[in-house]
Amino acid sequence: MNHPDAWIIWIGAICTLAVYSILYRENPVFRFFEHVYIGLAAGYGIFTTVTQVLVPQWGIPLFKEGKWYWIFAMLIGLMFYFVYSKRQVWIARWAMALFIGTGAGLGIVGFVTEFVPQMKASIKPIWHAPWNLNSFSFNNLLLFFTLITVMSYFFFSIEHKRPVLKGSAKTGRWLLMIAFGAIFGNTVMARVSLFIDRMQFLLFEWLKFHQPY
Amino acid sequence: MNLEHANTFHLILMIVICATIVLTIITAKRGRKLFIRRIPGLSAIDETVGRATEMGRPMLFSIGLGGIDIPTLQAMGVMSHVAKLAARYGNRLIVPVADAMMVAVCEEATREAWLEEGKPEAHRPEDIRFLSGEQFAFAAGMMGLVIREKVASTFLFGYFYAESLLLAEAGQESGAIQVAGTPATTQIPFFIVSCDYTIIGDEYYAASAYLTQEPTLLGSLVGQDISKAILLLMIVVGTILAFFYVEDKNPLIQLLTRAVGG
Amino acid sequence: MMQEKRKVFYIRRAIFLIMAIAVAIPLLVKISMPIIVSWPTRDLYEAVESLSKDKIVVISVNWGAGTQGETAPQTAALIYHLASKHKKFAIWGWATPQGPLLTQQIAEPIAQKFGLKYGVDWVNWGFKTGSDQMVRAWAKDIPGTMKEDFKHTPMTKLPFMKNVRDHKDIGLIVEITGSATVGTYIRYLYGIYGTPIAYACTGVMVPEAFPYLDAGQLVGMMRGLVGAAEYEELAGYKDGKAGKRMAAQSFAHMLIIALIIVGNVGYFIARRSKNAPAEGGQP
Amino acid sequence: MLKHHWLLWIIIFAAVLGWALLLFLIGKLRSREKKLIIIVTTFLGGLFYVLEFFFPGKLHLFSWKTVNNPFTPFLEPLGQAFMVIGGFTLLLGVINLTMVHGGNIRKLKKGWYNSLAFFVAMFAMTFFGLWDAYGKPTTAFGKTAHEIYLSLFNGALVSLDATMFSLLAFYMATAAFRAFRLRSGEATVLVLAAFLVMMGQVPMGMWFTHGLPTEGSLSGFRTENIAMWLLGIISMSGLRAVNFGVGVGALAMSLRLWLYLERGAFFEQEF
Repeated sequence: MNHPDAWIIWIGAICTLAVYSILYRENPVFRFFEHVYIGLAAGYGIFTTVTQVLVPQWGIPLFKEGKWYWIFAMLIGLMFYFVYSKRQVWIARWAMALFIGTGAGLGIVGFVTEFVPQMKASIKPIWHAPWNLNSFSFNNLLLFFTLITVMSYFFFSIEHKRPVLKGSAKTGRWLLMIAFGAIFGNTVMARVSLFIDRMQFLLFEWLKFHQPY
Repeated sequence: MNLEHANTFHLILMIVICATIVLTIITAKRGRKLFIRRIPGLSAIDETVGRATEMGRPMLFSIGLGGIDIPTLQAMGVMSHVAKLAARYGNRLIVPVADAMMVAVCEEATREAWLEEGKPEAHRPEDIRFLSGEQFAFAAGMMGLVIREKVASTFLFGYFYAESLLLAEAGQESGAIQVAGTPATTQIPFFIVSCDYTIIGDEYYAASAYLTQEPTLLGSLVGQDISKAILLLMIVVGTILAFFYVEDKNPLIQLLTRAVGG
Repeated sequence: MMQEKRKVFYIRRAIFLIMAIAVAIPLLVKISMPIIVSWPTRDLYEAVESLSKDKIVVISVNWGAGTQGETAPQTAALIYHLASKHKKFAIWGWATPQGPLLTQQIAEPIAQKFGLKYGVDWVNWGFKTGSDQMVRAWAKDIPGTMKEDFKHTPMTKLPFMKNVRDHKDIGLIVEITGSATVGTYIRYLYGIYGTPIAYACTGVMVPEAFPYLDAGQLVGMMRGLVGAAEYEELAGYKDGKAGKRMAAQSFAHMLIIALIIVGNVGYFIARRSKNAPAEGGQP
Repeated sequence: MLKHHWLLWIIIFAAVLGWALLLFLIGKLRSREKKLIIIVTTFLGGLFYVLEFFFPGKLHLFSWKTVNNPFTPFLEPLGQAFMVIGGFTLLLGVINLTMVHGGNIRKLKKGWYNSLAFFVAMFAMTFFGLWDAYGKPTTAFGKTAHEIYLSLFNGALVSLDATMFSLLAFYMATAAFRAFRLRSGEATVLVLAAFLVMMGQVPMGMWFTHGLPTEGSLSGFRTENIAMWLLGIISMSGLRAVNFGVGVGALAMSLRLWLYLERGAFFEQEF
């Protein structure tokens, strides 16, 4: 949007202010725009589903290319609607079962594809040849130590009373809290950036203040 | 690394882990007593339901933004536990949903919960509320819902993205007691700062075992512990080997990364 | 109890208001703020400065519209520096189709400003599909793998490519990205040929990148928006987008830090006076 | 494949009828048998992905024959099929929304005009979006439709999205004020880490330690270096450790679902 039309800016500004009004409290204006928002999002959902999924991926193969078996995709999809029937609800369950099964299969596969690279990345040299001060990596030692202690906190079937495990789990929890604090601090900039964006829109595009920079 | 297919080592690793979990499930089913330590956040769930009942205000259970996948189905498991409690105590449970397919699943799950408690007529299907599939439209809708319905307790389970803090702060605003848990690890700090109880990491996947005390699930939890120990051991062995082998020459790394036929 | 609730209500609104003011003021009034350049950004700058004339810089733009808030200013700052020093550079990407196109829009005006000629002083190879295998092949034979630029001009027609054959002609690769792609360059370029790799990533990716930096596998790094602002400062890029936002960012960060301090002072005073139980969440 | 339109329609019609008959026949089965069908479907659904992944990409059978993975070619069509099936469930959400908001309007509940606004917005977005995509753009109405679609999308939806997202900046400030109290040891390290990282993020924070040398051991105390170190070492490694647990948990859950070992109201239900 380089030179958007005036009314688009006005619509944008009104929407922006309406959403910010919730910062004071829940109010009729916010409520109205919340409903408009959900309506627009629902409409956009229908629009994208039709234009990006149903027509190009289903309608064209079925009707244009004559791949008749695509009709079954629709039939399976419609099975979900039997959830509203008390007696024939098993039909919906059957369709769900297919999705739950594939979800489970992908979950099993996903474990390898996601965590094998992670395991590989966790294996770091702490100290290696030629065994002097320069080849010792304190940071890698700390990486290893954090990993072990945090993992030890998440053992559920052993009471955390044995001295070694107790100490390790407690250290792990502390390190975990440091990790979470750091993540929080690191996210502030990204979120503030979004607000600066909105502020620049309101100040310079809508109210047309002079830009000092 | 492009992992399109598993290599032999991955296959062996998976068989070992899966066999461990299945075996512990079988031993648990045969009646072996298993110990699970206390998990504070999960113990708080029943208490949170109790508070909403005392106050006579509804509860809200969000299952996150996911469709039919593993994290969302786990959230669903916890949801049916809470739904049963709600049915038992005659409370309302509002479930905002972000995925059309999950509307059907949640509908089914809550109906089943009310049926099991012997009160099928008290089930309110209109409390399954599809809000939006768009991330922030969903957040706006849920914020409005939490504040307008004056919910006494909110449960935030499932996969959340940046909207996590918006949802949790809406609960803060309405004074609800909040319990949250998510496998999206980077969102946990935001739940910690704005929820009363936060379930961290794989406590999330321990939830249904802990709440139901079902032998099958408890067995699986013990199997998960053993599997984690195996992974931990591999990392320890790999790190020891790394004292003597340069990065890609490390035998364990080679086992992990060698592609099939290549 | 009611009193307490009212107080919380007003404090909350006051914080919202102060936050809005803290961001608005530095946008409306020019506040110059010394930019302190962190070492990873300085290392990247110096790596570019010390490049020899006969080598090119490859700008790998694996970013899209989703992360352009941070990655576009990074790309602009880097291109400005390269163009102002008349270093030869090539643009390409293999993870996000939009990357090279969006970068073209950034590069054209800057190149024009310094009188650089497309195809001679700089080139955009465009988006090439493929991943690890393609990058490995690319390292051994650049014109053969690229074949044509983003406007479908064959490599042989570009004067830029006369002395560009393989990894030996690359002085530096800068990977600008919002996704996990830098590993490919580290493994196949740095790992095999020792080609210097630099990195510019979004703020949330900094944790993943630090071990590489620490191990010396990256020669330098721009970390998110602040990295872009630092680079703009070093390169003397006055029209950069990141630097203008740093005053507002600084104010917002300092406000949150101040709030934490004020909150704790209040907490300790209250605790000392009546040993009151704490309100609010767990840790 | 099928060029004759009437033949295609006959096949489609037959398929629909056949499917309805199949459902009718299965409906006659006893509930235990239905359950068995559901268990088998779940298992087969998962089996495909497991086999596809664990079967090597190329299998060298002896030295003279190479077998390509027989499942891989189906991966993409299946993914497409699941997307289409998901597309057809779209109306479940719309029906739910229509029931709630339609009820509000019919009973003239408090705030019924909001529900009306919902319907207007939904229909406008759907109608003008689809018109813009499939209607004639050259006509006067086509041009207007395009303009309306653009203002709904760029003016309203994009602004609403961006503004909702930016609310986070405010909530992070109040959350930090409310929750970052040095109540316990754990809370203290959490707050300290957040504090140090924020200091190392912005010029104003880095300014506090800019007097320290950039090289040598003291340089580690510059705020930007502390921030990077905290993020790169403790955070990264801590989160990775958590993720291993989460991964194993998800794997166990997948396994239980796949083998029908999952327990709980929804998963054990009778029909």
